[in-house]
Amino acid sequence: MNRSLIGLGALLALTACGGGDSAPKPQKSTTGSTSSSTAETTTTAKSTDTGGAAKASGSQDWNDSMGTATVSGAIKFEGVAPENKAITMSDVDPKCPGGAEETILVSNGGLANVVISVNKGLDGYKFAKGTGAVNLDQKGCQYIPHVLAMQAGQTVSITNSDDTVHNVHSYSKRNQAFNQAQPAGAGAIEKKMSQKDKSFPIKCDMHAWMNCQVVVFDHPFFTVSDENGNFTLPKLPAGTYKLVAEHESLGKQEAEVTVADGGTETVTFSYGQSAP
Amino acid sequence: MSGQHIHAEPTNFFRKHVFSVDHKVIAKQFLWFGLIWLGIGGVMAMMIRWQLANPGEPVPVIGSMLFPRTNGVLDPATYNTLFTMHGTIMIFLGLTPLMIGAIGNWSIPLMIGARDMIFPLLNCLSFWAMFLGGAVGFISLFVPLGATEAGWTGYPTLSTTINGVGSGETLWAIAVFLIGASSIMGGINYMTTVIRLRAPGMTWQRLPLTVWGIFLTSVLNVLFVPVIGSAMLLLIMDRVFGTTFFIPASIMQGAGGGDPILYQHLFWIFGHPEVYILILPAWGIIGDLLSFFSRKPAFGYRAQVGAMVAVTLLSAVVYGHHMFTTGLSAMLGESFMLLTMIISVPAEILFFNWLHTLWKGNLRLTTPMLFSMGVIFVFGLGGLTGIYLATIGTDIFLHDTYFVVGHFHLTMAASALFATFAGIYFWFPKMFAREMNEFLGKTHFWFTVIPLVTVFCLMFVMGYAGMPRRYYDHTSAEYLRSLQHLNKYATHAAFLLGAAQLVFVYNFIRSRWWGKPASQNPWEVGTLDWTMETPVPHYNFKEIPEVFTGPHEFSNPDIPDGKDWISMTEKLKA
Amino acid sequence: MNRINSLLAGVLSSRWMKALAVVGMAGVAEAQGGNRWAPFPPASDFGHRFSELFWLITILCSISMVIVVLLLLIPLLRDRARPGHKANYDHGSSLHDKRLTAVISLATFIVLDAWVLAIAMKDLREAYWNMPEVDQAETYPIEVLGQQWAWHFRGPGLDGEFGTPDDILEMNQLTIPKGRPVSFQMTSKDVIHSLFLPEMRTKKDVNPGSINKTWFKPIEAGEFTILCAELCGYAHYQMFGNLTVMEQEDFDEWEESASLLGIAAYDPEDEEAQWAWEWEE
Amino acid sequence: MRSPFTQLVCLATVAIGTLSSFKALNFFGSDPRADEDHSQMIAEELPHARPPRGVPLTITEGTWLRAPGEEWIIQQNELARKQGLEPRFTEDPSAADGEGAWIDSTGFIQKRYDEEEDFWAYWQWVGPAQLTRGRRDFVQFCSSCHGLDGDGYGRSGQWLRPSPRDFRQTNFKFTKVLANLPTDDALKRLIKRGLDGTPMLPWDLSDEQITDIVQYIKSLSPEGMGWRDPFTGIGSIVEAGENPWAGRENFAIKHGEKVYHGVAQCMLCHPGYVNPRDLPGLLDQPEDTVYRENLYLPVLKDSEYEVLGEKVKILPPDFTFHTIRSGQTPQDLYETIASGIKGTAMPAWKGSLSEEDLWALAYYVQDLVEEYKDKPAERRGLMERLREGL
Repeated sequence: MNRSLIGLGALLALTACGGGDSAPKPQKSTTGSTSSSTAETTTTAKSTDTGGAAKASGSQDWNDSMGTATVSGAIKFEGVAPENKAITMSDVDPKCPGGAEETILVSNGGLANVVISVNKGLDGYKFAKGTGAVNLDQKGCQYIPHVLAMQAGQTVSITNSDDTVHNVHSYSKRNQAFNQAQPAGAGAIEKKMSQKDKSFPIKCDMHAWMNCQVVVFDHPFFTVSDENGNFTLPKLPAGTYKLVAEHESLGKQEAEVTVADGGTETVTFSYGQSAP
Repeated sequence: MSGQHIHAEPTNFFRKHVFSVDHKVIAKQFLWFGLIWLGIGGVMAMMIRWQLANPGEPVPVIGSMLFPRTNGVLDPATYNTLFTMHGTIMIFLGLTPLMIGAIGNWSIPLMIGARDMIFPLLNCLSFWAMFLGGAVGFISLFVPLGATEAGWTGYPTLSTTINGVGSGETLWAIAVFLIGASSIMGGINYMTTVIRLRAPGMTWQRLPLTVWGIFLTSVLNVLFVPVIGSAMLLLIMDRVFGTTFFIPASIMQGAGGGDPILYQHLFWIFGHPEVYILILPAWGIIGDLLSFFSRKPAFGYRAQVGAMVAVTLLSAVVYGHHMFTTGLSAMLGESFMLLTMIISVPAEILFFNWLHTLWKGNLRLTTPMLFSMGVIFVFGLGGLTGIYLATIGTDIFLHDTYFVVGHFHLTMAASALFATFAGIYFWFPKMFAREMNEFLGKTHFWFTVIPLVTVFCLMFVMGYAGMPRRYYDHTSAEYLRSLQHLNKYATHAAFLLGAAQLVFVYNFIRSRWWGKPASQNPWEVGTLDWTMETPVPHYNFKEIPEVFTGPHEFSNPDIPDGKDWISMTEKLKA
Repeated sequence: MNRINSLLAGVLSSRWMKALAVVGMAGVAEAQGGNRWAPFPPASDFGHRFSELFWLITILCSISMVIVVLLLLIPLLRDRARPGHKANYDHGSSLHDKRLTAVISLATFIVLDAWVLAIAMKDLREAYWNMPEVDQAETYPIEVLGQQWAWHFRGPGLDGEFGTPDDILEMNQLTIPKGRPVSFQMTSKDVIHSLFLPEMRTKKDVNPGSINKTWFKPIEAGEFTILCAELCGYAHYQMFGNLTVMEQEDFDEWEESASLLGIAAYDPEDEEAQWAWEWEE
Repeated sequence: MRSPFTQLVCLATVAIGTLSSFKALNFFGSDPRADEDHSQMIAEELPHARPPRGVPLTITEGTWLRAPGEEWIIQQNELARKQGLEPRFTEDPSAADGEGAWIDSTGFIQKRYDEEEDFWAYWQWVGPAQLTRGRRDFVQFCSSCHGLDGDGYGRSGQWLRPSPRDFRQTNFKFTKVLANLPTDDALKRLIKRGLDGTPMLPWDLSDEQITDIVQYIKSLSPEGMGWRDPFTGIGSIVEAGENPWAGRENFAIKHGEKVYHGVAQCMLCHPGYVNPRDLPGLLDQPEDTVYRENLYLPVLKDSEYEVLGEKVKILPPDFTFHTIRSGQTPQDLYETIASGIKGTAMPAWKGSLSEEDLWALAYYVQDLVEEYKDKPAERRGLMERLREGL
C-alpha cells in the first residue's frame, strides 16, 4: 500500500515536471506501451464486460439468413506433384504404423489442405462467436485432419486414437499455447480457441514428424480444400471480397471476387512447384 | 637552513584551522581525518564479522538504518562492498593519514629541529588531496549499483566494466589515485625536509629512528605510489574511455587485447612496498619508544637503520610472492620465493635489536611502551607466518584463504595500528598539551591485544583448514560448514576488540578537552620535540637549536645532573 | 648439497614428523559430523609433501615465537622500572655486538628460511613443477572454463581429443581417475577465478585471456571439494563444485557413458556450445 | 624531473614498458582465442564486442504489464485471510484516476479495455521508481549472464548450455505453471531457489529486491509478447495435492517404473531403465518388438529457445547421470512432471495421468537419482543389467 503510494507520488511528481505522460490512465491501446505518444486519454465507456461492445458504428449483427451468395472453386496444382516422403516411425515408437508426409497432397491435379477464407469486405457485419467443437484426432501417429480451420469461440477437441502416447504441443499466439501429454486411452483435450489466430502448428515432440496447421477466424467464411482441391464458401452476403488461399508450405495467394445476392462465382487458385 | 622564515600567525579562521600550512595543524587534521575513517572502517569490519558469524541475519542496531531495502541484512553485494571498502579505507584513509600524515607531519619538523616542512603549501595540498580522495570514496558508497565490489586489490576484469557498470569502481579508482597523489606530495615534502632542514649537529646518525622510518617510507611512497597511480589511470581509461589495457581479446571477442595480469604486476609492484610504507614508520616509532621507555640506548642503532634501508631496497623486488598462483613461471616463482626469504634477514636484525634494547633496561610500562612491545609480539606472529606464504609449496594451499587475512592483518594492520596508538599516546601531551589517562590507556591496550591476537590466530586456523577469504557465507558449501564455529569465536573476539576501541575514543576525547594539563616533558626523553615548551609555539623554534648528543643517550653515566636522560641540545660531560 | 638434502628428507620422513602430522589431522576424524580445526587430509601426491612442509614450518616458527615471547617476558618481569634500578648503558655498537647481531640473524635465517627454502625447492622441482608430459598415455587431460559463477570441465572423452562430439562436459562437477596424473588447462570467460582443490592441496588462477596449466595426481578415491579462491563477484561464495576421484575401472565405465551422453547432446549446428580449444603442448 | 607529475609519468612509463616486454616475451601465457581472425570478428559486430559503458540505469516511465485476473486476486486474498494476514489486495474504486483498481504492495491491477481488439484484460501498473530499482539490481546481479538488455547473452552467458533465459522471448522453463506465463510468486520462487547444476544460483536477495527484479524482467517483454500481450495466460504454480503414496513409497517406485515405461512411455525421449525384454510386457506388445536404437540414451529434442537467432536443442536428462534442475524431492518432481517444462518437448502431464501415476513417476525418478547418480559402482551394475537384454 505504502509502496504503491510512493510510486504514485513519484508518478505525480514526474507528470508535474512535465516528464512525459506516463500517468496510469486507461489508454486506447492496452498493449502496455511505454511510449508517451498517447497523450489523449479517451476514457472508454467502462460499462460491462459483455465481451462484445459495439465495434464500429453502422455494423450490423450477422445472421445466417443474410447470406445467399456462394463462392466455389478449386485449387490446382500445376506440374508434377512431389512424392511424399515415407516416414519410418517404428524406430522411434514401435506402436506407430508408419506413413508418409502430408505436406503437399495432390489428387487429380487438385491441391488439398489449402485454407480459403474471406479476408476483406466484411466490415459491415458483426459476427457472434462460434459455437460447438471441432475434432482433431491423432491416428496412426498423424493428425486428422492435417489442416484445421475453425471459428473463434469454437472448441478444439483433441483425441488420441493410437495405442501410444502423444504430446499436443500448440504454438498458438493469441490463444493460450499449451503442451499437454496424452497417453493412450486418455480423455479428449478440450481447448477453447476464443481469439482469431494466424496459422499455427500443433506438433508432437515425441513423434517429431507429427504436425498439423490450425487457423482460427473471427468470421464463418472459411473452408479447407478437399482432397481433389475443391472448395465452397456458401452463405456469403453480396459484395466484393478479397479471397485468400493459404498453404502451409506453398504460401498465400489472393484473389478478388464480387458476388451478387443468390449468385455463384468460381475462383481458381493455382499452385506449382515454383510457387513461393 | 637560515632560510626558514617566520610569518605572522594567521588570524583568519580558514587560514588558521582549515587551509593552514602549519605542519602542526595539518598533523592534527590528518589525525582527526584518519581517526574518523578508522572508525568507519572499523564499523565495516564489525559488520563483516557479524555476517560471517550469523550469515543472512540482520545486522543489529545499525542494520535497518543502513540497509533499509534488505531490512538490515547484508546482501552479498553489500558484503563485497564492505570488505573492499574496509581494506581501502583502513590502508589509504586510516593508517596512511595517521601514521604518515599525522605522526609524520608532527614529528619530522619537531624532531629534526625545523620550523616547518620545507614545502608548507604542498603539505596543505597533500592533506586536501587526501580529503578529496576520502570524499570521493565516501560518495562512491552511495552511487547507483553501490560502491566497488572488486576487493581492495581491484583486479580486472572484475573491476572493469566486464563486471560492473556502475560508477562505484571508477570513483574508487579516482579516490585511490587522489590519495596516491597526496602520498607522493607528502613523500617529496618529507624527504626534502629531512634532507634539507635538519638542525645543526643533527647528523644522519643522530636522527631519531621515527624520522628514519618515515623518511624511508617517503622514499617508497615517491617511488612506488606512481605505479598504482598509473594502474588506476589505466583502469579508469578501461572503464570510462573504452580502452582495453586490462581486458583480454578473448572476452572482447577478438577486439582489444590487454592483459588482466598486467594490472596484478602493476598493483603489486606498488602493493608490496605499500606494506612497508605502513610498517617502516611503525618500526621507526617503536625503535625509538622501546629505547625511550627502557631508559636505554637503542641497541644497534646503525644496524636498525641499515636493516630498514635494506628492507626498503628489498621491498621492491619481492612483490611476486603475491602472485604465486597466477601462473608465474617456475623461474620467476623460485626467484621471488628466494628474495622473499631474504627479506627476513633485516627483519631478524630488527627483532634482535629491539629485544636487546629491552634487555637489562629500566622498563617504564607506560601505554606507549605497552603498545610498542605489542608491536614486537604481533609483528612476530605476523612475520613468522609470512614464511608459510613465502614458500610456494604451502602458499599454493594457503593463498587467498583466511591464513593470508590473518597474516596481513597482524603485519601491516595490527603492527602499524599498534605503532600508531603508541605514537598517539606518546605525542598526545605535546600535541594537545594535555595528558591521556594512563589507566584507560592500559585497559585499551590489554583489551585490544588479547582479542586481536585471538581473532587473527583463529584466522590462521581457518586458513589452514582451507577456508577461502572473501566468502559471503561459509555455510553455503558443505566443506566449509564444519568451520563455521571458528567464525563464531572470531566474531566474538572481534566485537570485544571493537568495544575496546570505545575506551580509546572516550580516553582521547576526554583527554583532549578535559585532560590533565601536560608538563613540558612528561616522558623524560631528550629529542628536540620534547625539549621545547608545551604547547608548541608558532614556528616551533625561535632559535634553531644546535644538537650535541644522539637521541637515545639514556642512562649514560656521563649525563651531568644525575638524570637518566639528556636533551639532544645539551652536551655530555667530558 | 645432496647430502644436506637427503638429511632433510630423512628428518622429514622421520617418525616424529609423521606423528606430528597425525596430531594435526586428529581434528579431522572428530570433524566428520561436526566442527573441525584442520583441513581434510591431502589426497594428492604432492599434497603430502606440502603438508609435511607446513608442519616443519610450524615447528620452526613456534620455536622462534617462543624465544621472542621469552625475550619479551624476561625484561618485562625482571627489568621493570623501580627506585634504584638503573638500565644498562649499551649502544650495541661494539664489534662484539655487531658480530652477535650478524651471527644470530644469519643463524635464524639459515634455520628458519634456508632450510624451508631448500625443502620447498626440492618439493617443487620433484613434484609441483614436474608437470607430466601430455602425450604420456596415462595423463588425463582436462580443460577448465571458469565463469561467473560456475566451473565447466571438459574431458576428452573416449577418443582422447578435445573439440569432438564425444567430449565430456561437466558443470560444477569433475570426475577423474585415481592414480593417474591429471593435467589441467584453464581459462575464464569473464573475470579471474581460481581453481582451489583443498584436498589436493592445489590452487591455480583461471585467467581470462590466457591458458594456465596445473596438474596433480590423486592418490585417494572419493568425493572432494572444488572452490573458487579468487574474488569473482557477487556469488563468489557459491561458486563451488564437487570433485569425484574414481577407481580406474569405475572411471572407465563412467567415461564411456559420459562420452555417449556427450554424443547424444551434441548438436553440430550449435557451434557456440563447442568452446573447447586445441590442447596446448 | 623536479615535479611529482613528471616523476609519476616517467615511472609509469618505465613500469608499463617493462611489463609490456614481459608480455612480449610471453611471460603470462598465451591467449586461447588470440589465433582467431580478429579483424573478421570485429567486422561481424558481435553483440558484446566492447565492454558496456554508459549503460542507462534509470527508467523514467512506468509501464502496464499483464496481470492475473480477478479470480486470482480473490484467491490471494482468501489465502492471506486463511493465514491470518491482511488481505493482499484491496479494491480501491478511486485509484488510477478514478477508474478503480486492486492495490497491493507491488502496485495496482486494473481491468482495462482494448478497443481495437475488443478485449478486456487485467493489467498491472509498474511505476518508474520500481522499474529503476529492478533495473539496477538486474544490472548488478543478473546481467553478467542474462545480458544488460536481458537478451540472455551476457558475457558469462555465451557458450553456456543450457543458455541463460532471453527475457525477450518470454518463455520460462521451470516456472511450474500450466499457462504461458508464471505469476510473480512463481518467478520469485524460481529466483530464490535457483536451478541446480547451472550458474543460476539460489539468490540471497531480499524479498523486496527480488520483487523489483521480477517486475523489471517482465517489463522486458517486447510489444505484443509475454507480459505485453493481452491474450497471454498467467497461471499459478501447479499445486501438489495430497500424496496418495504416503507410507507406501516402495510401491510408488514400482508403480512408477510401470508408468514410466508403460502408459507414459517416457523412454521415447528419456532413457529407458528396464531390460528391453521386459518392455513388451509393460507396453503390452509382442515379444519380438524392436525398440529405438540407443534406448539407454536420451534423444536430443528441439526447443523453442533461441540463442543469437538460432534454435537450440535440449537433451532430456538421464536421471542416473544428469542433475535435475528444479528440485529432487518427490514434491518438486511432481510439480515439474505435472506442469511440464515450457518451451521444450516436455509436456504437462497433469490431467493426462492420474494423480497416483504422477506421484508414482515422481517417486520413481527420485529413486533413480538417489540410487545411481554419482554412484559409479551402482550405475555400472544397472547398465550391465540393461545391456544383458540387447
